[in-house]
Amino acid sequence: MSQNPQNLLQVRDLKVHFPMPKKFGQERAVVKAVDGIDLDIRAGETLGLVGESGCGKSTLGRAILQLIRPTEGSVTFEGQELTTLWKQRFGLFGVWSPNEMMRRKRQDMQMIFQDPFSSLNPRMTVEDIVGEPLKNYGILSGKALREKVQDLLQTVGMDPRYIRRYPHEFSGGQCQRIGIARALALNPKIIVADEPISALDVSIQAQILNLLEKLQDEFNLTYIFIAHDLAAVRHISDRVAVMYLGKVVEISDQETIIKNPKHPYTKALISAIPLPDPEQEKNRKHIVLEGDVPSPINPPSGCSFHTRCPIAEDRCKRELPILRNLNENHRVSCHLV
Amino acid sequence: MLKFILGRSFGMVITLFVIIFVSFFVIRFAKGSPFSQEREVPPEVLQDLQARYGFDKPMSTQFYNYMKNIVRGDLGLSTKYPQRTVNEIIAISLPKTMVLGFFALLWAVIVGVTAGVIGAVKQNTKWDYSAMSLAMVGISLPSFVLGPILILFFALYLLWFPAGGWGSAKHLVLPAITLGTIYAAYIARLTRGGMLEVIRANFIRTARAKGLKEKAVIWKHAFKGGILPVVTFLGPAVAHLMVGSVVVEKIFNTPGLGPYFVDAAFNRDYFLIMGIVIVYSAFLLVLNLLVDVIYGIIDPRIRYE
Amino acid sequence: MGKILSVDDLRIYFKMDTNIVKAVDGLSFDLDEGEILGVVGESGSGKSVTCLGLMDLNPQPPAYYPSGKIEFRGTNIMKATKEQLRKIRGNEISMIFQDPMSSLNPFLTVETQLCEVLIEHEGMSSDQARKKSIEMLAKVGIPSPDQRIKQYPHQFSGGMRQRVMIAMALLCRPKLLIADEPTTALDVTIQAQILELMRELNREYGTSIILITHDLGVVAGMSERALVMYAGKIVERASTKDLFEKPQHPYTHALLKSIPKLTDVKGKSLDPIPGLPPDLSNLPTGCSFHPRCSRAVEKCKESYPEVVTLDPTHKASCWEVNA
Amino acid sequence: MATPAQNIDLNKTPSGSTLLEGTSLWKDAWQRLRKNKAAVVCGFIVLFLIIACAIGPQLLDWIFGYTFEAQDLEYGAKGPTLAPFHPFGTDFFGRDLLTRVLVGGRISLKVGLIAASVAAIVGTIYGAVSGFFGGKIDDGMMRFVDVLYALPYMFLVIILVTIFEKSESLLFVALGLVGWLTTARIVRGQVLSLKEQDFIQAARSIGARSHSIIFRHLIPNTLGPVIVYFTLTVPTMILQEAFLSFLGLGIQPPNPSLGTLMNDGANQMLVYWWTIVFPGIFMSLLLFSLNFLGDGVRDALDPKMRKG
Repeated sequence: MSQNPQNLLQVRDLKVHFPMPKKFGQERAVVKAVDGIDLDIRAGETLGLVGESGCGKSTLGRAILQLIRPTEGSVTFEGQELTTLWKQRFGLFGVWSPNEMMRRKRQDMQMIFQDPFSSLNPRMTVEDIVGEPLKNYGILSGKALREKVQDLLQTVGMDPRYIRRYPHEFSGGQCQRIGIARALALNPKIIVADEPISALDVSIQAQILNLLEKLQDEFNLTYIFIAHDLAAVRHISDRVAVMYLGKVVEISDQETIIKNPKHPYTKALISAIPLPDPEQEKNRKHIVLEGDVPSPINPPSGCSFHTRCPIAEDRCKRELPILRNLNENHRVSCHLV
Repeated sequence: MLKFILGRSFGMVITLFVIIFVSFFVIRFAKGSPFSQEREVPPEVLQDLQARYGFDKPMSTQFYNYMKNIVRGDLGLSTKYPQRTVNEIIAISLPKTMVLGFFALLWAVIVGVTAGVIGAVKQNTKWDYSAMSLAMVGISLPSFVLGPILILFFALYLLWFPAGGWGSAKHLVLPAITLGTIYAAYIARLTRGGMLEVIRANFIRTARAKGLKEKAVIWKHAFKGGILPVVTFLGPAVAHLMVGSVVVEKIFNTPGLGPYFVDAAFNRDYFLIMGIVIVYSAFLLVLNLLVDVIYGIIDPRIRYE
Repeated sequence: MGKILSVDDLRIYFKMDTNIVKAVDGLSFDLDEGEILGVVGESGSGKSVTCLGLMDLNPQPPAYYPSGKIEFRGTNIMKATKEQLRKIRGNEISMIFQDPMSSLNPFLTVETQLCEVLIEHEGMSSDQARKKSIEMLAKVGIPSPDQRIKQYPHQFSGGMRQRVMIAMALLCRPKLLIADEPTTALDVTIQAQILELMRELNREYGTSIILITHDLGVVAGMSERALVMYAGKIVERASTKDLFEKPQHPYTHALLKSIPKLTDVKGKSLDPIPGLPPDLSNLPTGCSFHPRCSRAVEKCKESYPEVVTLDPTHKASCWEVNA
Repeated sequence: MATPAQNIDLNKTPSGSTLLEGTSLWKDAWQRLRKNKAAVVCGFIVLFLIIACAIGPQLLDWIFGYTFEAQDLEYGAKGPTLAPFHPFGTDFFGRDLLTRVLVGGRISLKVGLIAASVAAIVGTIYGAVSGFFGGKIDDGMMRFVDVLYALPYMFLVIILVTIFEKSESLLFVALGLVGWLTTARIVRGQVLSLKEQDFIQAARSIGARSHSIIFRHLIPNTLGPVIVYFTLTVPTMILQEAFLSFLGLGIQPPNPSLGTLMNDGANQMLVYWWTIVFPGIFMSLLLFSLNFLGDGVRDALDPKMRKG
């Protein structure tokens, strides 16, 4: 994994483990939400992260932006290593929080959240919400700030006259647009979108997807698009990474991932998605995986998918597969492929 | 579950020790001493009084001796009533307070829970409004207002019950109602709130979709969850009731433990104050543990946390 | 096969303090025995209120039924007494809900919640009920059911809980199962398991199913016939094949074009439906879809379109649809 | 409700530039409180009682020369009469009961309000700090609160009062000192649940420093429950003060408090019934309307109610 300078963001062996409360007598259990992930993201690209609940895609997104403190590994943004930009306050058992340098870096890295309503402060007007980032860095104030906010609202398709309104006076789709306007305020280079459409109605989802594509061209943004709906992720992404229990199991361009999936989990995921086409659905043989997603507290040994994998062999139980190159832009982590 | 109880009781002992330690020294800093209340006491008499109670020894040894006695269950001597030990005083008066407290609790729980359930099941009807406004009145009627009114009306006017004192069951009725009413009001409001919260939950809709009788839906499905806030409230409330309300016992001059505490504080009767504080804190800690255990039994999610 | 359910001009309104919400406004449809009927609609389309209405479970007040007849195997649900209704619920019609996490009582064991249905409706003893419940849990694919039945709901995963719900619903071999977005809260691989299970049970017991969902893929895979609801009314009904191949109503058409499909090619941006979902407390005049409709004309604003019959099974309510 | 905001097409420029005002959650709550007739009535009762307590005694002093200490021994204790203006009657020493009740009410209200404020302020800060930092700091601070909870509250206050000389300021501290525990727990719970909300992480992601997260995001969103709890603590504090005064541990004679008046009344009630009835009614009315107002405020501020 070379440090190719042209990459905007490099993630190397990133791990995020959450310690569980210590039970009397047992040693402390640990949730391995993100368990060793390597990613390279080029400027202007959209990388899709897809996976079911518990696979750690949200945690990965927040760890990259240093909203959560990674346990191990590195995140390099434009050559600057981010995981070192933390400081511990109040001495030994104190609280870790990002330092001033990281706060500066945030201007280029923004985030869009899943639940439109819970990502906006209910007590603030739209003007304060969208204007807050500019105030935090002292970029604009007063009249100029209001004009910039109105301009941003217009960009995301909202009527600028609503800047005095409060979040509870808007629909889900509109709150999401306000969240996007806020993320654009500091004209960032990269935006992590954590399930931006999952909480919206089907007809509204398309509006937001189109808006995100339009903004990407207009402001040449780089996206990390996180979702559990493979169809939506594939639609907007250039490359798609499929995640399972804290690891990337397959990553390739959005065409190959559908046409020629290699990892058994990706195949099962694709086959489980019902197609809105009765004829195809009728004669389609669904691969139905057995059992539930195992708990990330003590993941199965070796390849963590072996408990549900239709083609698992003895080797899969013992050896941890590594993410190896099938070809130049298709990587899979499975012994049998 | 057992491990949970053991762990907690260990914590309780420490807390009790802290309480004893704090109150032991706090009382000593109070102005005046156990003997400064009555008329001037001649110095030499003061001398042997000090010795009798071990006040002449340095603080730390006093505390050490005191702890030794407590472990043996001896709460020491009362300075105000020299011939009686603290154990005796408590032994005589505490049971009476507990009896009164028990009936007050019975009254509070029966009236409170029924009013709460009626208020929740028949929400926004005249039943609900009357139950809840009565509860509101209950909260706004302190015992020293309610007590006299009950005496004026029931004891003096209707002559149904004695105005005070102790003896037959009839003596218990008015004080128990006076003491219990404010708790009944709180329990009614908590039950109604708890029940409403649960009745709105999805699993009640499932219960109804299964075609169960409405009675089963309310009492088998909704009640267990709805009563939880009351259980949390009952822990400290029962402790207050058991150790008696100083005010109610003053109004109805029932010979309970309540009045002793105020007098003990006035007379700087160190050991009696300490004795009552220990009894009360022990009650509180045990009951709080009981509440957590009951909470665990009702809500399985807590038990397997 | 006979008709087990026929709904005629069902209206369910909610009396709010300032206005009236017309959640369901004149619904009529039938259901044959053993059939799986898909009901598609977004939030605010009234689909959940409809299925609660079929069992008269909408709390009155604030809900009230201005009109409508629901005929279920001879009894009119709207006129049935409380006792009659109770006997039908869970016994002849049963229901499963969207959020498995909150649809089971967290304070009672799974055993209690299963057996009480059998004891209530079939007068079984608790041992008989227990045996039957364990059988049903095994049928819906829950491993070692005899141990797990003693556990509490929070010890089951989302998928497992939905299986318990299905077992509970099918204990008394109901004639009709109403499933309100049963797999929306589940991951896609678990959803596939649950849909597979529902297909099997429909085949084995012949239970007809009303499947409510917003996911067009689920409707395509599961149901032979589908209704499309918008703002409390059925705007189009057809066999699933016709609905997807030649959608007539602009809303169905636009909905199909606005969802990303696995098969479409990168770069072709979606064609979203503009505007906001309908606000049921002040619906636009005439056809409620006209503010968002690309084919809207003057007439659409004035009056609500009659039903146009394209062929016996394919009907749509729109002025611009040519018969 | 204002008309829901409509979307606009990206290219159409909006007509007119007048901003469309929104209704903030506070305004929304205020409108709902105003709609609750019973709470409004109680609000006015409370206001009336406060004004009565504030200026009543001065008025009675100018017009009739009554003060809470002015004794008129040969008049002695007489029932309520309008001729010599004693609507509440007089006590054993011939002192006008109306004046004493109003002065007592003023003191009780003062104690209640200040003690409740002490409890609210200390509790909010303690709870916010403990909730915001979480982890070991939170555990430590909460263990301390649990120990304080285990202390016998009533005895604690009695000991405090007997140790230091009895004064009003001591009462505020004693009552407030124990009142803040529940507020701290409520605020901590609120802060912990707020921290789960995305807008807190969103604030950090747009470069907000910790202090602005606390004061611009956390505190405004905890004010709702704090205000609700404050309005419910005031009557409880008045009640507690009355308990203490009833036992002779609160406000010391000669200045009256509702508690001392009730105590005198209880002793004389067999003979002079009015000495217990009028203070009792005044106090219950005050507590009733304060409690009802508190319920109204809670329902107005409770987000679940907003969904209707």
